[in-house]
Amino acid sequence: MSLNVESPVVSTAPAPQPLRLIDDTGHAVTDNAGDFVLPDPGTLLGLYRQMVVARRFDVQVTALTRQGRLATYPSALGQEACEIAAVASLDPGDWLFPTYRDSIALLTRGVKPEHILASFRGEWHSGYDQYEHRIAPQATPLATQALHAVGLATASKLKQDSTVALTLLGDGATSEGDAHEALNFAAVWQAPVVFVVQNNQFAISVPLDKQMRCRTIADKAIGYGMPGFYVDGNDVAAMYAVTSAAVDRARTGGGPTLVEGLTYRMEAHTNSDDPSRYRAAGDVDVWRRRDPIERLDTYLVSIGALSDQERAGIRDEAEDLAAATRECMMLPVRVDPLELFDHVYADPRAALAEQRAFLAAELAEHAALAGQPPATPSAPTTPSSSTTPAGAHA
Amino acid sequence: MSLNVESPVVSTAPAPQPLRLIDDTGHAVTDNAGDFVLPDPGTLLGLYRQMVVARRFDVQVTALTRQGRLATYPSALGQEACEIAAVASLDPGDWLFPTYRDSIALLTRGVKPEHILASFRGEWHSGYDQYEHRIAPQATPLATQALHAVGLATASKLKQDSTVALTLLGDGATSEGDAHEALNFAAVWQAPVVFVVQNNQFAISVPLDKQMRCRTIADKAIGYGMPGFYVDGNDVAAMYAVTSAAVDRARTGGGPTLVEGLTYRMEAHTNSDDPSRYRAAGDVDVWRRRDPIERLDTYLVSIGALSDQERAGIRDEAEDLAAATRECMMLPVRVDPLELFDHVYADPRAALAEQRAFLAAELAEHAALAGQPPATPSAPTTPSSSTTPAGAHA
Amino acid sequence: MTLQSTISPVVARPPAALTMAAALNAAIHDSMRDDPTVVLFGEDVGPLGGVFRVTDGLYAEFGETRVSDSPLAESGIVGTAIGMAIYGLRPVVEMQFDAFSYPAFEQIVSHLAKMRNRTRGRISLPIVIRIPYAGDIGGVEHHSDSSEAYWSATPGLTVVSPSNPADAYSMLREAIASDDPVIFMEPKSRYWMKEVLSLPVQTTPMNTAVVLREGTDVTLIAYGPTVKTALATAELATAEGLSIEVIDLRSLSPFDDATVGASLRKTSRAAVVHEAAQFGGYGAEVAARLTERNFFHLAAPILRITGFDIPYPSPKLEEYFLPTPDRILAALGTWEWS
Amino acid sequence: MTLQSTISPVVARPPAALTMAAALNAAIHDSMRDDPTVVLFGEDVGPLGGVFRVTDGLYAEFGETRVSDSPLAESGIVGTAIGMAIYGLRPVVEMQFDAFSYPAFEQIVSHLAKMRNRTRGRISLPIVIRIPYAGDIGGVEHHSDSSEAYWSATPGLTVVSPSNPADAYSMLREAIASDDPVIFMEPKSRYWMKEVLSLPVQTTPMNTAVVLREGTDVTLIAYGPTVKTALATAELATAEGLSIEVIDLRSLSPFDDATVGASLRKTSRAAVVHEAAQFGGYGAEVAARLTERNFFHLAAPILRITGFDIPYPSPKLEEYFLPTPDRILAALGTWEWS
Ligand SMILES: Cc1ncc(C[n+]2csc(CCOP(=O)(O)OP(=O)(O)O)c2C)c(N)n1
Ligand SMILES: Cc1ncc(C[n+]2csc(CCOP(=O)(O)OP(=O)(O)O)c2C)c(N)n1
Ligand SMILES: [Mg+2]
Ligand SMILES: [Mg+2]
Repeated sequence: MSLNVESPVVSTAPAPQPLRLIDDTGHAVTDNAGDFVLPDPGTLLGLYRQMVVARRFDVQVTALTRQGRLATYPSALGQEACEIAAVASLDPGDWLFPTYRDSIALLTRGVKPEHILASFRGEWHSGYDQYEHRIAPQATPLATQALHAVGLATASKLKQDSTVALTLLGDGATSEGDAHEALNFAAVWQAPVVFVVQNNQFAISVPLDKQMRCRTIADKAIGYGMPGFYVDGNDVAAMYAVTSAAVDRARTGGGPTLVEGLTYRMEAHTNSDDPSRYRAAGDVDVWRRRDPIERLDTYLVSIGALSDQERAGIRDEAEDLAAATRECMMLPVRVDPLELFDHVYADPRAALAEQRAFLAAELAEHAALAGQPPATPSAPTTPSSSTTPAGAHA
Repeated sequence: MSLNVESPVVSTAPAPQPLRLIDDTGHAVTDNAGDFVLPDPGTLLGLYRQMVVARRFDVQVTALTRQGRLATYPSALGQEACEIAAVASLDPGDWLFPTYRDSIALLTRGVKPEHILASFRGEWHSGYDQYEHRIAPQATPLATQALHAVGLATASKLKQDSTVALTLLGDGATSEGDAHEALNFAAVWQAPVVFVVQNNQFAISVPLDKQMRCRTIADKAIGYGMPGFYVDGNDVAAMYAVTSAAVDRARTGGGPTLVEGLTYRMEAHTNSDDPSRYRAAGDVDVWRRRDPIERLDTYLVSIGALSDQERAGIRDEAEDLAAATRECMMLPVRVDPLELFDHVYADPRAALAEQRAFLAAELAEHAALAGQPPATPSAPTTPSSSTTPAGAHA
Repeated sequence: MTLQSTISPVVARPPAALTMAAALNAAIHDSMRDDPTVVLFGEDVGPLGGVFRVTDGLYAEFGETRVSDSPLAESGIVGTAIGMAIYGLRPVVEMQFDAFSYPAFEQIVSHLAKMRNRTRGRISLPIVIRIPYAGDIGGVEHHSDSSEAYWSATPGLTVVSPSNPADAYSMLREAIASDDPVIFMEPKSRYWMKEVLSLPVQTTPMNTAVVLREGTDVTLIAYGPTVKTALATAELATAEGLSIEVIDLRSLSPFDDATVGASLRKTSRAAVVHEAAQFGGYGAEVAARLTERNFFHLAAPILRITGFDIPYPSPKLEEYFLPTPDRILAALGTWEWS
Repeated sequence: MTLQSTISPVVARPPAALTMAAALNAAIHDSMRDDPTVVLFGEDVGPLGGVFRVTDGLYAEFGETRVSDSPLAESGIVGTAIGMAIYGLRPVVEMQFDAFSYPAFEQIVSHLAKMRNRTRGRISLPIVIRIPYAGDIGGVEHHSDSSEAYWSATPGLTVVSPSNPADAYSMLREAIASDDPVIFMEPKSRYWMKEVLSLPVQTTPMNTAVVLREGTDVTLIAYGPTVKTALATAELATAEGLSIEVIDLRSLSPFDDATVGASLRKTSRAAVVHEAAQFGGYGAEVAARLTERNFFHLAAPILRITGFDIPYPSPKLEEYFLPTPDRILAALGTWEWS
């Protein structure tokens, strides 16, 4: 008797086709769209604009990193459809839980370039106001942020708020225990949370088939009792349709959803990576032909929703942003060494005050030795008070 | 548009019926047996004997624990079909990775009562020879042992051996990150390992519906790309048929399998638990009528494979074992305090030798004060040498 | 049910003999009553009331919205608590036993401890992680660990441990009210210790050490489960004409240099007692910092009387492992007394 | 491919300038060549050769059976390594950065460290966990942690850290050959340090400390990344007429009391230098035990010159955090010198 016959899943079964609304060549398709429908042209044009701007930003920052202006930068080149669709499906009061890779999602949500890049430039770990933007710090320890998203969503539910949380994850991160715990907690608590896995097919150098053996990441949803969608992650129309529906579902009490966007990491993992060691240039070319921006451009042109003039306007906007980004990355980094001690505890500690005084004295002495005026006396920043953080109850 | 329509799984769908071969009333059934067939009567009689003996042991140990002879004992009363089927499907060279709950699995694999109970009696953490029996220490940190099983199975595969590993897990343990990582590693590495989840519907006080939301634990297999089976865990015939097939499949290069046995924890979690706080006595009664031993007894009698005399013989055997267990649990515990230092490192440490000498002196002094002869001078046990452990290459 | 405020007037309860477990229970209860943002979850903390019954009755009183059994996953518990705290709740979570906090290690060290720092003070995580710790209750393996060295070596965490019911109540209330994440270490062997208390009781602030018994010859520093041992030692020592001052640290991080240093400068000799292994244990920090700051007041090296440098042993062997008054007195006897 | 022995004759390679990364690579290579039970796996250790290229070329040479990229899960990596070791393999695994070892904490503390003890010596776990640690490479958050205090406080683990290419080779070979689990801490900032070596090289045993530079006034104790700092300090100090003896601990657990104690008794003053935060850091154990054992030889308290008690900072701030020769000399200057 063969177990394969009996088994509910044959691991070698081919994966289904990913859900899509616009194909690689820029044509609207319905062959694998479920009952999702194309967003209206205005929405698509908005997504197009955001993708173009985001890509320009991403390319600019990669270039600046190569020039040594940033310590590191994980590019999302090629993944714009996933990033922008995820953000676009959120209301302003919703929360985003991104990773290191998702800088363009932050940009799209309105975070200023210099605040996004503060961390990659080495100024501070997270450089934006998390409550103002309702964006958690970009997470590096993989999959950990998914649990935070579930917790926040659960708190929103307990308070009977309508806030939804959306978290971005990589394909590799789904192997971590925390990804499993997050999906399971979300399902059991029916938390208003959406998991968007950007399956860019690599975890640094490790390809997907060394990461998992199921057909799609979306299949994993079955094991948690939640809906899972396998989507063409380079089709922003499909990604947007699915993530928006998932966000709505979460908001209206329907619980969590897992969305997989099948995409590709066009750049190296970060500037310090060398992809030639683990993948052929030809593979990248295949995916270049599936470019998310190109195909939407073709489609929008074909329905008359994008003129050359509009495109030029968008490109100008993107160039302006790139120029502004360049400019602020050329400014010298300013850090205050004494700030090191300011945000460790809410409740001030004598030992830290001592250490702060020690460093202040050392700095003063160095300045004196160097014949410089002593550093501006910097009063200890008042530790954040115990009032509830603004926006916590949004 | 409703996500539920699109979703590959509707979380509220009823669970399928568990796979079974003998029903609650002791009748052979084929309505939900897949293409599994009843094991032959001789095999079933053997399983019957082992279940009866194991239960008698379990009841005896629970009684001894109530009398204070053991520090704790997690009973497997009601779960004999899962425990015995799992062990019976293994070859002597295979490895078992059990939990604290699986003492009767150890018993069935030939471990002596006093060696099983050494840990629960407080003598030493694990009281049997792991290499002799090919049984890892009973694991308490939940789901951790599943990874060990996957690693051992992978090593067997790398060495082109035929050794299979089988690990037992509880339903609650499946929520831990380690359970996820173990299933995923096993699938990716196609390790010859079998996961047997004893779904006894409780994790201490927490019922299954607060643990997960998918229909069955077996469904989780889909997310790993491995076969999963949902089995009546009180039907030893079905459990044995499925786990044996899974072990064969693993041995012949077919990779891992997840088997869920639906059963019930008839006793408290351990002697220090009070189940009246979280479940109704009536619930237990429902499951008493699904008793795994009763139903097999009925079936074996119905096919003429079990006579009153045979049954009596088996019961005598069980009583003998219970008596022997009682006896050795009445013997005083003997520990050697200086052994504390013997098994911490293979490479002896000066600091531990000092601490050992300190304790030896303290013991001698106490003995002198108490007017007793000094404790037998006990030479430091030679640390295990660096030779490969016996059985490691089985 | 929503998280509406249901503040009831604080009425002092009549004096009653309370166990530490009951005092902890009352502290959670009163915090939940007074602050609707306090929520409680973890393994078996709901209808069962926790394996040590510390959360007994809270599920019945506050309901599913505020008290819930979570799925069985410690990283999940701490990780979701972090998300809840970002949204303005004050979660109190339980790790069932010390060793079962280890799966949550990454969430605790990389996020809980660092979130305020990472976000330049923007995000506070007012979370309490209750951890029943240490041994001496005949627990089988993995049930008697002392993990305080891991937490106290982690900047960003506050680590405290009460040794008696009054402190248990007062310190847990303070921990829940704190805007910093607090690792609240409950000495299992003291859960059943009784004290007559009239709640609510407020003892000295959570971050201060307390001199429990005055003495002139030696400062004996203990916390959690070993406070009882230290007091017994002091009692025994009087027969030998040795006057021991006993300090209950209460707070492991921060360390109360002022109180402990003052005692040490008075006695000029000190020893620290804990259950955990010695090598790299919390006592190393106590000895190192006290020596740094008070070297010229010391008549003898600071001693550490601790568990051996081995894994916590099985029940029948723990008596040989744990520091006893005899062992402490013997250690003090190794000093040269002039 | 099976795990057949393919032992090739050991030929000394001609002297060459080797980085520490290359020396580590050679050590793994030679161990794998000589012992067919050695296997290597982890995140990106295969075709990529690891993010620091420490495993470069090993996949090509030994193939998929012995070198493999694992799924991305650290608990899974350590947990499966344990299973493999039970079956007789000697796994060498990598945690990509220090902070990413934390998900494996439970497997390391509850199993790896305790398995021999739990099984009364029956099961050995000859596993090496390689952890690139510490900072000073401009890494963003979570990439510069120093976790040695956690591991060295855990009985059952051996914890070592080389500071130079020769030790890196010799100690890693010894670690792989050891029947005890070894946490092998590789100072990231030293990966590119070069030394002319002719491999195979065998330095003093892994569990011993080494006096790298003799001196008479002060014993400066360092390990891993701070050895360089200590040597630079000693160099600078000569100008001030101060003679510093520098000790490279090499082994954090066990601690070489004999070598360090002898130096301290000679100089009567000591300081320990590490990157990790001070409170509860490894230096506390160094200071506490040396003081306990050598109190009456000490002219001054043992000092700790370490990172501040804060999370490791961002790249542009790390220069203010890390102990420098200046800071060390300033600290030594706070002693009263008679
Ligand atoms: C817990 C943890 N382990 C390891 C790493 C190191 N690391 C950083 S990114 C990465 C690969 C992640 O791959 P994936 O999740 O697919 O995301 P992608 O980078 O492709 O967006 C690894 C291994 C980490 N950040 N956290
Ligand atoms: C990592 C970890 N967390 C918590 C515990 C405490 N604990 C022991 S048994 C148990 C319930 C386990 O339930 P399940 O996995 O269903 O197994 P069962 O006891 O029902 O056989 C818990 C929470 C533990 N042993 N390990
Ligand atoms: Mg990826
Ligand atoms: Mg269970």
